[in-house]
Amino acid sequence: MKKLINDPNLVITEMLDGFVAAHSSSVKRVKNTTVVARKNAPVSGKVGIVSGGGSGHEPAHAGYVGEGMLDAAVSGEVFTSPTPDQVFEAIKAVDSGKGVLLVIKNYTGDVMNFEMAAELAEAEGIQVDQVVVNDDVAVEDSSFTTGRRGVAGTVFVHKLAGAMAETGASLEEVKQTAEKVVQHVRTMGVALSPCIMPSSGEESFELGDKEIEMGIGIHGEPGIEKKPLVFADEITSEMVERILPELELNENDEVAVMVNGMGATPEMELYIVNRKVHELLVEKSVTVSHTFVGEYMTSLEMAGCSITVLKVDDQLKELLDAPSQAPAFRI
Amino acid sequence: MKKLINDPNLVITEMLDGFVAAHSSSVKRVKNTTVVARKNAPVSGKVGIVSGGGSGHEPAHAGYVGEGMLDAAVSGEVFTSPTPDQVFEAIKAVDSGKGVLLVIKNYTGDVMNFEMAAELAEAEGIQVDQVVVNDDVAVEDSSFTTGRRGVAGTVFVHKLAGAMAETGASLEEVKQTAEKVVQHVRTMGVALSPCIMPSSGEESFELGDKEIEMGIGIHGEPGIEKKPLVFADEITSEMVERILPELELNENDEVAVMVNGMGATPEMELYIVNRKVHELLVEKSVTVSHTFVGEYMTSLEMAGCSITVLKVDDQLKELLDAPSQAPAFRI
Amino acid sequence: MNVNQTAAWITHYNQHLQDQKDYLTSLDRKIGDGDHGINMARGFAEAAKAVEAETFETSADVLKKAAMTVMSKVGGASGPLYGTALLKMSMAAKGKDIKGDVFADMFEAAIDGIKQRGKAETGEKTMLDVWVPVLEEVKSSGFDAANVEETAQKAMEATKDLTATKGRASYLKERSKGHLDPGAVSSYYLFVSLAEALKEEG
Amino acid sequence: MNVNQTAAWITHYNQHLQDQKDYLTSLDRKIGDGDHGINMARGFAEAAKAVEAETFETSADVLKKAAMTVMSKVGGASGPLYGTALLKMSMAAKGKDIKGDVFADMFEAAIDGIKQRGKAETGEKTMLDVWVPVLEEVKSSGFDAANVEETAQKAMEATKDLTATKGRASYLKERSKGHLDPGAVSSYYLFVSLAEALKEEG
Ligand SMILES: Nc1ncnc2c1ncn2[C@@H]1O[C@H](COP(=O)(O)OP(=O)(O)O)[C@@H](O)[C@H]1O
Ligand SMILES: Nc1ncnc2c1ncn2[C@@H]1O[C@H](COP(=O)(O)OP(=O)(O)O)[C@@H](O)[C@H]1O
Ligand SMILES: [Mg+2]
Ligand SMILES: [Mg+2]
Ligand SMILES: [Mg+2]
Ligand SMILES: [Mg+2]
Repeated sequence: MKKLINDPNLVITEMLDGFVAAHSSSVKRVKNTTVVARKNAPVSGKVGIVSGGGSGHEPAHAGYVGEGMLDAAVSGEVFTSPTPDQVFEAIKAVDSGKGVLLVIKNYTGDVMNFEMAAELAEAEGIQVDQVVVNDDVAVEDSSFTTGRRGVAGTVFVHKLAGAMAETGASLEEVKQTAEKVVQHVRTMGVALSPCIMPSSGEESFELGDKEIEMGIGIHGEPGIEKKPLVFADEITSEMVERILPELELNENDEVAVMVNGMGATPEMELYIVNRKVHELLVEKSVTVSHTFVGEYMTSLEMAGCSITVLKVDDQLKELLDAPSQAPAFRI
Repeated sequence: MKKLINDPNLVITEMLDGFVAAHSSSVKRVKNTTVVARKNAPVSGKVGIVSGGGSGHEPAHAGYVGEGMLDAAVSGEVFTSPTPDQVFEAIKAVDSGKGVLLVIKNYTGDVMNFEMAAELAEAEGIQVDQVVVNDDVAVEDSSFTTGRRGVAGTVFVHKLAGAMAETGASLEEVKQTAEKVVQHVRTMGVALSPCIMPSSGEESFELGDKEIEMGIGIHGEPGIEKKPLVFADEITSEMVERILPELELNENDEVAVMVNGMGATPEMELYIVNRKVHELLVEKSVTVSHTFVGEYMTSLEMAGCSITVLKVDDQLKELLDAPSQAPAFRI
Repeated sequence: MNVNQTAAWITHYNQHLQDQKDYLTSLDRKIGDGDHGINMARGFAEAAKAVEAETFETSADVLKKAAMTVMSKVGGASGPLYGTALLKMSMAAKGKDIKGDVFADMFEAAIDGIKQRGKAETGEKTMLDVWVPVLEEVKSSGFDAANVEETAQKAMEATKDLTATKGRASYLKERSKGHLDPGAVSSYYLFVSLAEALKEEG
Repeated sequence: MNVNQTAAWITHYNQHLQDQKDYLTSLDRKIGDGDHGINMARGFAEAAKAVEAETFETSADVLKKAAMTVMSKVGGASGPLYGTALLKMSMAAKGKDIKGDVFADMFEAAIDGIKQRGKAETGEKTMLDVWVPVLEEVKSSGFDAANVEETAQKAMEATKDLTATKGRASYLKERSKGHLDPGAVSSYYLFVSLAEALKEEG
């Protein structure tokens, strides 16, 4: 294992120290927690938005704290949901009296810990609601699974719910926007290499020299299928073909696209993938209104990418264009 | 070699297609070239700024094309300086009559190819000047080398010369700003793993399981010294200690910092490095005015990072704060 | 089970978790995300420390302290679930002399809590597939530490043949078969530790 | 050297570069950035194609065509240098019957061009360390293709012991010793190709 770290047990706190040092003009660390909040939190007259999850997905989630997006982000240990007390601290830090929306990725751990935090907050009279993001089409949404995972589509939820909250909308309205995004966003991921947990130093799965792992999540879990490494265009086509049917797109529909690197993929390759995504959408007479290419929701040093498609209408497009000062998503 | 690519001979053109598809509202491809220019180039009344170099450094250089930064970027083959005819096309595409500044990184190939392009442009009556960036302290600036290399500090040159040009300044003034940045910016890089050229599929150098390569450039060249992998804080200290003496910093001087990932380094690690950089600067009573953490000047999928320190004054701080619409550097 | 034995339960469990940290993590790497041992070892180290640092009046107090610590130090799926289990056991044990049927009540309360939090049932390849057989054994034959340990072991081993439909392993569907469930294995050690603690003088 | 032989020089050279592409690249990986073979093979494939696609009146025209193609297709450090060398040779050959002293004039012009572009001198572990000995040999003993090839080979091999002070290899300082200079090796093949072309009927 080769990592630029010190004590593996301190990676989260040292990362957060470095993050706050870099962005001290706009964010602050809530004392004795792993919560990063806007410097001016709570923002009066605004619904607070809290997201978070395990660490190792940087720039998620702290990178999305800022005007136009989140009010606070909670970091758990690497790939481990944060605990209820930490989430509760975040809720308290951002509640201005207008209520707080929790953005939760659909994992058993995240859902339980955030729900317990919500219970703690409600017990103190804070109005809390939640949205559960489940955009990963690699997982079947059936009673035989815990449902689809929340992956890179979460970033769109941050952006659009964040923009909505900035308008002074109510908790219910902000939640509605978030739900609308969840309903219209789908993602599929592929890995070319595993990632390595700092604490164990072990590779998350084994992959042959010419193999890829299709349908991976963002925690180094094995995907749904090992396949031979083929050309980028073929891999991209397979991913897009799995995403599009779930969105029931018609001709002249509009979408926003995110091609997200998993951590170690050269940007060159992400753009090569993006080229093919656009080609496939054009073939289907679907218009791409916005494209985001880069690292938005990673798995440490995993190589690979995910493709996210969000079906947009005028409201969502407007919210996408709204300004954002979050370090990892400036518009 | 595992890469998300198609034909290795087409990576540059396919990448540029994907790039322009993603950012079609702000950039365009100059036909039959590898030049990416602002959509509205040439911008009248403004000095044009052209940068470029080999590919494999993404988001450099096309990611810095946009209002507030570059007018055009020229992409060579992977790690290979673009040819004079391509650079000449870029110059022609951005010259509004106020002249064009070439930002060249100090490599024999880049300097020769850009100079030849400048000769071609001058022969056609276009006013061209140039600045050569040489921020890499790993290389001695002596008659026994070709002088220090240009690495991540180049991004600051793009930003500040770009902001200056946006004010309507003359070619001479823009060049002066660029030169001022060059004089006050220094960088040092380290690799934890080599990168792999798409065309040969070979690792750029060999490194043991517990070894790092100190003083690397951005082309997968071997560094100046192999060393054992130690804690991030130690590595960071060694790098900062090599940079600071070259800047002759005094107490209460101000600097901007860039912690740049080489391509495969998790952002978590970059922030852990940033934490130590700030600690070291605070110890020396140096104030950090701006911090940039992320991937700005990469070497394909190399793991590692570089640290850049730019000594700033009021003028440079103001130019740093000026807006930028470049996809890879929004402010 | 007196208050000292209850404390010993937690400290013994922590010892097992430290010893089995890498094993549990490697199990989780196969069908999950490779952090179960790390999470449990981190959280229960804190719980054991908290329990050792104070003197408690009752077993219920010990369990409550452990519950609160686990809840705020483990994280992931196992944190809320073990935290809830400990908290519910504390509540069921409150004011009671812990023996015989009280164990059954405690386990039942824990299982209810786990089910409510995790919305899982038996047969879904989770820790419940150890807890529920243990409860059934205690209900049908009365509480006997050695039997509990044996039942837990068999139940833990039986998770190998199950297909996961809850937790991260469910993403793998049939591919989850053939691997032990990490949470079932860590639950097995909880009952091993209980048997050990009860063998000691109070 | 008639016009056909000049064209053959370029096409033979391209053949050598395609064959030696991986070798040249691996040399550049040791003390540079691992692209020399790739750059040269890409550019001279185009140059050979361009030369084959047309019929030329004079050797100077062939060399000019090759120069322009190399200049716009090789890139890196070697592109401008080989492009300049070919262009200067074309200029020196213009209107001349290429033999004897004309070769010396051509090589001298090429060297002047390389030096002016690259600001290097001999002994800095570059392609000049092949070109200059070749010129000296031709100047002192007259032009003989076989001798030229032999001199080029010896000079190329001698770059192994040099410490680079120009080009990318200079970053390695003393560590550049013990490796052949990639550009010296590709220059050696240029003279090998010249000898081959001259052996053929025009
Ligand atoms: N819904 C659930 N009900 C009961 N137990 C569960 C549930 N989901 C997961 N588990 C248990 O949690 C264990 C995984 O814990 P851990 O690895 O610490 O959390 P995470 O899955 O969040 O990484 C599984 O092996 C399983 O026994
Ligand atoms: N200043 C110079 N003068 C003469 N030859 C040079 C100079 N710099 C580099 N070279 C030659 O160029 C070769 C490297 O070419 P290449 O690898 O294609 O370019 P780059 O170094 O830009 O990657 C070196 O081996 C050397 O022979
Ligand atoms: Mg986990
Ligand atoms: Mg090169
Ligand atoms: Mg786990
Ligand atoms: Mg080279």
